[in-house]
Amino acid sequence: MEPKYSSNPDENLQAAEYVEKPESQLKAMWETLRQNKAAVAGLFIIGILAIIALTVWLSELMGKQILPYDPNYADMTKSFIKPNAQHWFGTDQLGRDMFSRILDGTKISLFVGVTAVAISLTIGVIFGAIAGYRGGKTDTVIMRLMDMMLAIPSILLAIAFMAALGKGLDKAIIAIGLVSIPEYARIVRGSILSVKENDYVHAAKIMGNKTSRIIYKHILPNVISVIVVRATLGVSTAVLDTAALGFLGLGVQPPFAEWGDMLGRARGFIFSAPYTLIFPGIAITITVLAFNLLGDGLRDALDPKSRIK
Amino acid sequence: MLLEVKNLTTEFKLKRGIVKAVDDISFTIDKGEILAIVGESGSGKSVTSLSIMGLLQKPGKVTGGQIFYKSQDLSTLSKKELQKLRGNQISMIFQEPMTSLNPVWRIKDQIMESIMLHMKLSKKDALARTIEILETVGIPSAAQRANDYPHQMSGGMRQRVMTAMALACNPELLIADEPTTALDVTIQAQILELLYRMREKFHMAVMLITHDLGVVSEAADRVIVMYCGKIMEEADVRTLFNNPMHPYTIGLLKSIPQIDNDSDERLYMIKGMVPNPLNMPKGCPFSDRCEQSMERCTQEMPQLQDIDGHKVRCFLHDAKEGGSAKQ
Amino acid sequence: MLRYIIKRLLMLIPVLLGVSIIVFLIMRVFSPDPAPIVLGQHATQQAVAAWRQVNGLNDPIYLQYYHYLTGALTGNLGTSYYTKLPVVKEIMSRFPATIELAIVAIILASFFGIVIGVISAVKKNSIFDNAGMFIALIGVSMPIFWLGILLIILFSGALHWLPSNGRINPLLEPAHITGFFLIDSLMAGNMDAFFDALRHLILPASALAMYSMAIITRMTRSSMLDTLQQDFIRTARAKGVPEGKVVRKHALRNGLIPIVTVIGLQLGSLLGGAVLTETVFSWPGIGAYTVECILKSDFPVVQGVVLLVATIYVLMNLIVDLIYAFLDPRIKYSKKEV
Amino acid sequence: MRKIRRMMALALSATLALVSLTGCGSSSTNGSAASSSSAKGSDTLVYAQGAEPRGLDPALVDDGESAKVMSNIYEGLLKYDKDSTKVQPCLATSWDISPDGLSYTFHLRKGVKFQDGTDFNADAVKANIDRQLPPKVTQDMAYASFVFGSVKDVQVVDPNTVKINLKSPSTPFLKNLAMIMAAPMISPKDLKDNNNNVNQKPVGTGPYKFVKWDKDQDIVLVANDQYWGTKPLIKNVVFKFIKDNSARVVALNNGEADVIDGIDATVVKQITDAGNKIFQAPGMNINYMAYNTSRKPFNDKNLRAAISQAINVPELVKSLYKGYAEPATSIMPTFMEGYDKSISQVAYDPQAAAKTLKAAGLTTVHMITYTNPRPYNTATGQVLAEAIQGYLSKVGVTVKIDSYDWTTYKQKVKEGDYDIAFYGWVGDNGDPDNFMNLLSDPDPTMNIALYNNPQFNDLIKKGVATPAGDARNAIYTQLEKIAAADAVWLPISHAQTLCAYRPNVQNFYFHMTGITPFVGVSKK
Repeated sequence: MEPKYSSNPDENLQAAEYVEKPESQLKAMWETLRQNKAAVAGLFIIGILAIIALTVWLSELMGKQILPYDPNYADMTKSFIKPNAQHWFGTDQLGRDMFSRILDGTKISLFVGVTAVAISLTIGVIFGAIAGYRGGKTDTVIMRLMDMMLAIPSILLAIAFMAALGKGLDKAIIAIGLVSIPEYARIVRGSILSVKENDYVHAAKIMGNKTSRIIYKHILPNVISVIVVRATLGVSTAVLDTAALGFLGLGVQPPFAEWGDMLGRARGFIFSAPYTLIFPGIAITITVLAFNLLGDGLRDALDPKSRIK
Repeated sequence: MLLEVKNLTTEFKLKRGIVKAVDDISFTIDKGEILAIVGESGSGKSVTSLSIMGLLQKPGKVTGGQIFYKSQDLSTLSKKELQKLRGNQISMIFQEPMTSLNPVWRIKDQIMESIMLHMKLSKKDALARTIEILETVGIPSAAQRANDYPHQMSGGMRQRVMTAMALACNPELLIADEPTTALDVTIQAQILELLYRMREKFHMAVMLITHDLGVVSEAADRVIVMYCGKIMEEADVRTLFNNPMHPYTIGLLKSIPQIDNDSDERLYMIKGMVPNPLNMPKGCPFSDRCEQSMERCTQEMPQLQDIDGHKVRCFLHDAKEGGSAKQ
Repeated sequence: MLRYIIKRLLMLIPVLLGVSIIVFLIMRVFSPDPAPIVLGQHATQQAVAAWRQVNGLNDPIYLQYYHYLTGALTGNLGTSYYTKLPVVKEIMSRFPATIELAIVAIILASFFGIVIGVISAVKKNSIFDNAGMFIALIGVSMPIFWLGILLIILFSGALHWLPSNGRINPLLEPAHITGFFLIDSLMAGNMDAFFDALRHLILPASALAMYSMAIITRMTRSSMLDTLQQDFIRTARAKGVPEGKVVRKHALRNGLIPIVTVIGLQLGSLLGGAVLTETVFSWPGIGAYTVECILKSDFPVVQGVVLLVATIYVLMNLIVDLIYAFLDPRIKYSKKEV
Repeated sequence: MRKIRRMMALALSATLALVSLTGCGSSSTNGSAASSSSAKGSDTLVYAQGAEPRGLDPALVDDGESAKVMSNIYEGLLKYDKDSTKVQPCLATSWDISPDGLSYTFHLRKGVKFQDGTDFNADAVKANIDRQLPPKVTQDMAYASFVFGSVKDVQVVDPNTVKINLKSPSTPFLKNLAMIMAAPMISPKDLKDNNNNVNQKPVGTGPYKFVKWDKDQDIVLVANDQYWGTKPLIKNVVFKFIKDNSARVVALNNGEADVIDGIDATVVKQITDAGNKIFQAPGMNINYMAYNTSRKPFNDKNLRAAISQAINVPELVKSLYKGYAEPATSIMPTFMEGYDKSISQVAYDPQAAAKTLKAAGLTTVHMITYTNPRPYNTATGQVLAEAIQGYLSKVGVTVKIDSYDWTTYKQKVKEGDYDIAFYGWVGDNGDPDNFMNLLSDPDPTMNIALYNNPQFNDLIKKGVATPAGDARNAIYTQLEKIAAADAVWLPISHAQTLCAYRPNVQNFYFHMTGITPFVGVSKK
């Protein structure tokens, strides 16, 4: 994060603009973001990952096989082939092409990451908005509930959910989505409390606007940038959580290629087939790194004065 | 001569270009003298003081000239030797009393730090000295207040603490950067009064940096007027107030609200704005705001002229032109 | 201050109640039946039914909760279905291992995080800064279990430098006084045991510390950059304070305030991270054990662990807030609302 | 503030110490970690296993991990031969069976003492069996009904003679008495002192005494100086629990463990390259795939056979278990009485399979499986299911797999909503009934094929009551043939037990019933 007072006078000027014109926040963010090389790199990687995921997904929908091999086709005669020209990343225990599986896994990781965040975001924003705007008892009840959830380590909570619900993509999304609700609720509540006292919100109240309208029209646009940053970083957390569940054997149902699940399987073969362990790990790290880069960039762009929570 | 600044140039290297915050300025301060440096914000007066103290932060850098303290070139001193000088012989008061004190240290610890550092006193003696100096700057029940944290004090009190800190080691030169700007008018007067008293008591020189000519008239012996990193005019305080020569100085003087002036005239304002430091006019930096600007002013930089000890940078007073514009 | 602390401690009650209800619901309503696992390969349907009856699993859920609650209030958290040992005993025999690991990890993370963060801030945009920040970024992006396995492959598998699993060579194990082997072995004056325990700690603690270290490094850097721009730092320099002292005594003391919060929060999250680290390194702690118990539907143990962890979480938050007040004289809790 | 500096200096020196520590580790090469090897000379054997025992009370546990430890602490009236499941005298020196097969009289070894100094005698035998008979038996005594279910009562004839009366003749009974579950003799004093649960405080008559158990870490045993038989050669035995397979290998190669078990075929090279040895023992188990015979589509024998036809079992087993499991052609392992070479399953013929399946219009199948490695299937049920998914896709059948953690899996099996499920069985006593009985068990969690064939069930009953011998063996061969003809299961493999040990370990062996007696083992 940047110093409080930048030596560049224009940056200070921009910070001032945020306060005055909330609706131009996203645009201004984008402008600043473009200056940030790391964030652009992150965005670029995410773009590539998204293209891979979409291509794989669409071709699957159309019933075409565009990956070098069918990622889920087990061929026991090809078990554990070392990386070579045909199988760039080698094959796994069941003779499946690791390269194809890792590309295929992009689809799952991004999908779980984004949808899980969407779930926690939606519920968290609603909870946080109600708590922050209504205040009083409602606030207390909601935030206490959030405190309780926070008091249980999220990975344990997710494991318990998965153990109860059983394995599966949908269940993993729900488990990961549920456990990070409190974080969003807290952030949104905090942001709302800080803008609630602003003049234009008061003005809207005096003019008799409905509560929901005030939240939607006046308060949300002001907290949206905070949420965007959090959600971006949230995707990276969700991808890591998915991998952790997969690693513990609680992730998706077979034969889906999920990176954490691949790592979990590879664990028994760290000496005989280390390539089955290296590549999925790299794939996870790169994906998480990309979202972290973008998230950091967004945060800096949003507010040079901001700090890590 | 206590301090001599010779052709000092300080630049800020920014991505979009180089800003000359201080551009080739020279001046001196004598022992026990109060020199006021006046200018609007961005005129380079604070940068001048930071350059003298060696406290410039990146991307700022002294790129030319020399600074002599007691005839010693400060640029030849090592870091350590400079640190010995700072806070000891040359000390400084900053303009933001609210933020210039360390919020998590007790007042006494902040003052004692510099006493113990420079005067090599024991802890006990340092504390005694601290309380003494706090009393000197007019903090009531100093022994108790010394245990306070900055946030427990008012702005005026904090500025007194700042002053006490600066005076703690009996400096010979005190640089006071807008010491009164952030304060109430009544407190302002008290602080200025304090500075004046301290000058008398310890016979130290003061470099008073301010944008407020009112303050100058009350305290200073000599005045330098800066604009866009350049000295525009320099004279003793009486001469400058009675006979300002530069149109900029004249403008500044006109914009002081005068209590005895009961006319209904609106307060004078210099029209226009300080030029963008990255895009300076070719000629006199004040040319685009000057009511008496001439063709030449926009093309050529006037030189600083010394007219019987009254220095001025303006073509209106160019010796070759022979003219001298009177009000 | 005391009133504030008491008030905060009282808050523990609703949190624990809520947490226990959440866990109760997840485990007892949705989780699979533990009986076939407990009773083993030869379990008959009748035996399963009888076992459920004896263990009260056929009661309505609110009654089960009531029984649990009244038991818990008298300090009885029940017995593990699987080992038939009291839950408290099961937890306490593993808990010191996790705490020892977490504390060593947080010390590593804080030390390296703060040092790297401070140097990065002071030498902003230098090669050190860029390298440090890149490592920190990788640190927060790497799955902890993957890092752990890579460490094992390198330091145990290839180099044979360090043990890959366990806490100590069992024959060197010191008498359990505190349960922390580093301390116990020192108290017993057994240096072999001390160094053996230390060698066992290095890899898991490093793996566990990596993420926190990365977070602390980033936080320290930004906090220090912020602080170093403050006016009072300029004041200190103007006083002639040497630069090293300016950084350590003036800037770090102020910059430390947000860092302490982060360290406190990290200590909480380390308990979560311990789940994966312990699994990878066969560390005999509470994390891996809890996962096992969740998967075996050993309800009483899971409930007990979660209560313990939630208590720690609340206490950690309180301690962080108190340290905060200690570090920052501007904060006073006595009048403030919770 | 000076404190901070001091702290930093301290932390820095600690780091340096750490660095020098790793350094000194590196200087002692030869693949052994320096500090640990010094602590265990030839008088200590470290055995690393994959999980922690559940407990050490033979009546209260059911897991193989407990068995290994208990087999060194306890003994029963009888014991198994070193390389078969024939019974030998142990705490009983001889026995008589009444002609009607209903009462067994055991003559006990004299002068044997429990490790707590109390005498082993007929009263102790009665106490141990009585606690597992009604009315004292509790539901969590996992093996009570299996081992002693046929017992009517126990009579003390004299201090060294005990008579056990059965409700009905049971040929497997003698074999049961050699088991490590339920059958071993515990000191009655110990039982009394510990409230009838000696999971944490085992006292038996065996060659090793229990010392301590650090949860999730290890169990330490020490040689029993008062042992009645050949004295053990190694003084201390440490059972270490290392969950991760690879970590166990690292531990062995690093010298942190002398013997490890539960290893995977893929790490064999790793182990032998490091100069360590492999112990390969035949396994008394079966890893199988079962069809749900109670509902469509697999209530049709032909469809079951067609699916079995589509799977190349030998290829699958070779690839998955790398030669450390035997492809199964029968339900019983080949070394058991009742096995006959003539038993065989449907032969691999994907074309025929595809034809049958296409004709029947079978295109999708729902499989459930487990995600954990099991003793009979180290590759996990999930991997096995995925491999079979590959074979079935070649004959035009799409497989939907739902895999669950073991606990949940058991529940799902009970619910019965599947076409195909995976399971396995680890033999308890070496009697053929122990395997074949599964297909007649009324409990759906045992008989996951939900097979119910009256002819089969009658033969099972007959087998139990028939005295050991050729006539009895013929019954089990016939049972195998019925099961194969009906294609109820697809037997996949008999997992071999794969252990590894350091070359200085002598005479180590792993019995097919899953126990590891260390009494004759030594270290050079």
